[in-house]
Amino acid sequence: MKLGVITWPGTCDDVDARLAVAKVAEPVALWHGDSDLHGVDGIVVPGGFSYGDYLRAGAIARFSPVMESVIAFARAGGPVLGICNGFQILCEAGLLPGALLPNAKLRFVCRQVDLEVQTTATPFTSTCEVGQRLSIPAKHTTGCFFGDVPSEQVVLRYAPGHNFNGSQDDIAGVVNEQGNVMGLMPHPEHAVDVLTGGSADGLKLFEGMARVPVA
Amino acid sequence: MRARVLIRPKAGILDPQGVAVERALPALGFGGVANVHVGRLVELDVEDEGQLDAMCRKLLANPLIEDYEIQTVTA
Amino acid sequence: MRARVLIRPKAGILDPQGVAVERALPALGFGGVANVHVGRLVELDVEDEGQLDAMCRKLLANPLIEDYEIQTVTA
Amino acid sequence: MSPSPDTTASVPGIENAVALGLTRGEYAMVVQEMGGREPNEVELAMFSLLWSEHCAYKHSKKLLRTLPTEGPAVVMGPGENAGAVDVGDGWAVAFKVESHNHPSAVEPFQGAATGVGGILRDIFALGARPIAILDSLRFGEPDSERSRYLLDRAVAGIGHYGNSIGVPTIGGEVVFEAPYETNCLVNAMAIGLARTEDMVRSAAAGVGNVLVLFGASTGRDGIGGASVLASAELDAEDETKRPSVQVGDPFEESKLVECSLELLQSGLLVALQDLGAAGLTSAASEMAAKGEVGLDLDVAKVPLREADMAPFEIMVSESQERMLCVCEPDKVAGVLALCEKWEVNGTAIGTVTEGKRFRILRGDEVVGDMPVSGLVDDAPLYDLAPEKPSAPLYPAPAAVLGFEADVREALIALLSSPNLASRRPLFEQYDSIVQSRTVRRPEEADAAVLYLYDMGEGAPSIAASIDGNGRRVAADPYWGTVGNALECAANLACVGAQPLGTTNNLNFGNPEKPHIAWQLTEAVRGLGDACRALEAPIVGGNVSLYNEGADGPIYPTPVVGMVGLLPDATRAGGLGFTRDGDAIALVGWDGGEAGEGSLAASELSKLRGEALPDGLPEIDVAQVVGVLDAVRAAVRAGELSSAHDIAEGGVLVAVAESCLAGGRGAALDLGDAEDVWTSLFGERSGGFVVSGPREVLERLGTSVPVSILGTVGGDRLDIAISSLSESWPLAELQDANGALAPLFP
Ligand SMILES: Nc1ncnc2c1ncn2[C@@H]1O[C@H](COP(=O)(O)OP(=O)(O)O)[C@@H](O)[C@H]1O
Ligand SMILES: [Mg+2]
Repeated sequence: MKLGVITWPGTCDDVDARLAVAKVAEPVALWHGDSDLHGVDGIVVPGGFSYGDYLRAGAIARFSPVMESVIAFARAGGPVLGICNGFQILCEAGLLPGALLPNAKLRFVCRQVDLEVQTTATPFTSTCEVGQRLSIPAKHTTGCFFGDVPSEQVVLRYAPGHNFNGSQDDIAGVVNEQGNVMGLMPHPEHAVDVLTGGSADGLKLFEGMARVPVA
Repeated sequence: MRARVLIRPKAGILDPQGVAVERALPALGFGGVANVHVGRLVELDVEDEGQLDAMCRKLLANPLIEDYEIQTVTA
Repeated sequence: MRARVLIRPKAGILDPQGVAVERALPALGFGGVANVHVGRLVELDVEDEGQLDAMCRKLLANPLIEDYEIQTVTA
Repeated sequence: MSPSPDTTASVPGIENAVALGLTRGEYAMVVQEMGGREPNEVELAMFSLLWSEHCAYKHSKKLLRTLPTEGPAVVMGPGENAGAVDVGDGWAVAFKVESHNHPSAVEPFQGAATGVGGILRDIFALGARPIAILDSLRFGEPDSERSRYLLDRAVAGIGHYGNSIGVPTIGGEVVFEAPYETNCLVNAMAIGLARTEDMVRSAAAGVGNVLVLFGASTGRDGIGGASVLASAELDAEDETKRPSVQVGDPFEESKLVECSLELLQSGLLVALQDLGAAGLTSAASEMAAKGEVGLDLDVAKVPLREADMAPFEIMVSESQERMLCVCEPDKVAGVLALCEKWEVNGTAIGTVTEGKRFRILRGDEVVGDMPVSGLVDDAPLYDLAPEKPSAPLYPAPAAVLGFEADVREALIALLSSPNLASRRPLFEQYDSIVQSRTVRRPEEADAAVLYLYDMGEGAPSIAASIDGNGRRVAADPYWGTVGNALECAANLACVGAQPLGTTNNLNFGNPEKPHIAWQLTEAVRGLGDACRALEAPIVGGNVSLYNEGADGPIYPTPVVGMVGLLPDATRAGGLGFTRDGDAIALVGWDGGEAGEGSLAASELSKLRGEALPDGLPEIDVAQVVGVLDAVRAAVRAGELSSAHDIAEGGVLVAVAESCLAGGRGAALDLGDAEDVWTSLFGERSGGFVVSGPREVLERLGTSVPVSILGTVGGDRLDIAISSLSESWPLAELQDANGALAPLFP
């Protein structure tokens, strides 16, 4: 099982994502300028500040050569996980519904938050239980989710009191209609090891992703 | 040709920046202010004016959450 | 009265957003673009037009690095 | 090509030199360096910058030479872009603190952001990957609108740069005192990790080798002092040509980091240097001086943001996010190709020459020609004329707590005071976890802890802390500075780390004034003595002088940063109580020979509006070092449930902080006290509040002073002392401690 992690100029949680992936699969570094996906079985679009978040978070990155391949891969049913800036990029690319707006208080916030699993009918959450709480850090300035999403496509919500960014209906993570593309603002790759993550709950999403049969 | 693109949050979309400015102004002694919205301004020289709309739709604005208005600026 | 404030990076000040957009556009097939600058747009209803300049200096713009231009918009 | 600058062209002359900050005597020395010829505009601009206090350390170099800089762990000492210490297995950790005080006072967001950008460049210029940032901030009291604005924007700027570039900000400090009202301090420390063999120095070498400038283009940013020349040239209306505020671009810098590290890993470079203060002037001449070579640099090749820049402007521009490297001629293509990969502009702008002259060219024309050694090594060094002031330099702080207040009110007042309230609303604006090394985040422990997984199986961790209580240094520059260094080492001991090295930033007023000279001299003496005793040599640092506002000098503020090693991250200590029923002990103080806290220059005395005392109690440094050793050993052995050093606010505040961090109450019986206030709120180095099994604490007592104070548990803090008993619900303490939240709405 090979999972690719894309790097753009300004991406910074790519190393973390590869470390997390390495716990469940073979990580493969993908480069924004290279449309070859190198035979990966799944793709992580990591967090950070691709192109400095200039203009609009994710707006410039979504046009890079690798994204055409990612879009084709996703349309063919391959699993794609967008984290934070990766979520923003997937929204900009039209692979996920909605958009991310500035946090209600306009400040960057780095905080461990509790998420509640809404559905286990996605590969990513197949290792969880409905209602289960995951403790995962979130860190962003532009994470207020806005969009029309059927409730079946809402995968994660902030637990009561944890929605610091003002997201609509406490939405923290969504999937596309087919359920193979997921985006979330919190950082599961920063919660794969109790030593540095404060919890290992985020690992569940990567385990779920790695278990997907190759499309 | 110099062009100017005004990009603003779509009506009904949360505009926390606008809200923050609207709150801050009275505190600084500026009364009688309402309906504040904060958006983005992009100014550029273009050879082909006809491309501007496509640029906006593709890159400069996100049509889901933003409206845009193109102005040409006479130098 | 509806007013519009255009806020842009002062001439000579680094404008990293403008640079990023200028680089991105040709890659999307939009050639012939130059001198791109990205700034902010504030629109608001004011009762006292005379206060706008002070608002800009005090809150809306950072005069050390930004220039502003006030326009009044006829509804 | 004309062999030398046109000597018939008009020279700016001595009055311009004075306006640029040189003394008349220094100007005469410059003329001598120039072989009797008066410097032209380019040369004068370059000399005046390189001979400035900032670049030449004219008033501090002699003092700095007294500091201990050697030790078994030192890989690079002062003089390089940053210091570096060995962490084992062929790996080194580089670190340095630097100030950006004046730019932050002008434009706090960009000033603080570019301060972070600048110190990060120092780290990766060595070939080390930046892995952490700490910040040390000083503002006036937050009841001043200006201070709140500076705080808000400086924090936002630090977060903007650090977060965007993907380097975690893992710790720091912020202190509010009236003497910083008109002169805030923004110091930033960065830490990097490298394989020792991959590290690179900045000495240019190899005649014929090529100088490549890469990164952002050059504009009129921060031309600063040299603007005197600019305004002489420009008509007054020409606003656009005025020097401007430096704007940081963390995106550009994130590309620079990757590009620089890949250039080094590919073996393409001979030397690498960042551009900081004085831009190309300083970067290039230092590379030349260290390599004992000359340089030809063509300003016409420098990519400009504004086309019409004069050669001197190009040479002194402080545009951010630029690096300079030297490579062999046949490697230039490879260097430029890597630049392209990272979407960074790279341009060959010069060559290494034989003659030890620094020549500035514009195309074929020579526009400047100076001896390298004259520029870099020959700036005059001045002796200080220290004199202890006979009257207090600083007014007493405004009283906010009456002497009639009782212990209950005093603890609440302290926990909610700006200097002790929780920094959470501030540090939550920083990404403290990116790069996946952070084992102890802010407020989890006294020092931040980073696990160096890069080093493979069994990798060690490092801990870092930055401390600089200025009020205590104002009361006693020697013992106050000793206290700062000891506090830093104590913070490391609490997580189980042993200091490897020290960095420092000396923030002081005008050293030409005898009493400031005295503060500086005493502080440096204290820093040296403390670091010798701690075996924590000073591997780098920075000096920021002339920090004075209309109402006088800042508190003398030597900010001390330390990095230490701990073998096992899983045993890193924490400051919160973790287990009900654990015993709580005071370690290190015994009220007798080992001393105890004192209210002199304490937080309590500040709240009470007391004037600073003239001097602080002496510290038995060797005894404190022994206590640190014992605490560190106990933490490393995994015997303690928590460890927290006693700092501002004394024992009771330390216990309250351990309660809040662990979400557990405590019941203390402190027995009979000679003076209740001193026992509860006195401050002094070398005291700790620890918790753990009673037997463990008693065993610790066989080597260092230990007194059992009470037990962990419940949801209240209860104390009995002398005839007094008090009780606070944790929720009340928590509320009080949250007092900074309104500063960040
Ligand atoms: N300016 C700051 N930036 C980042 N972290 C900070 C800052 N100020 C304080 N912190 C963090 O908040 C916690 C408490 O700070 P402080 O009370 O100053 O600690 P100490 O008393 O041990 O020096 C520490 O973890 C510290 O690193
Ligand atoms: Mg401490």
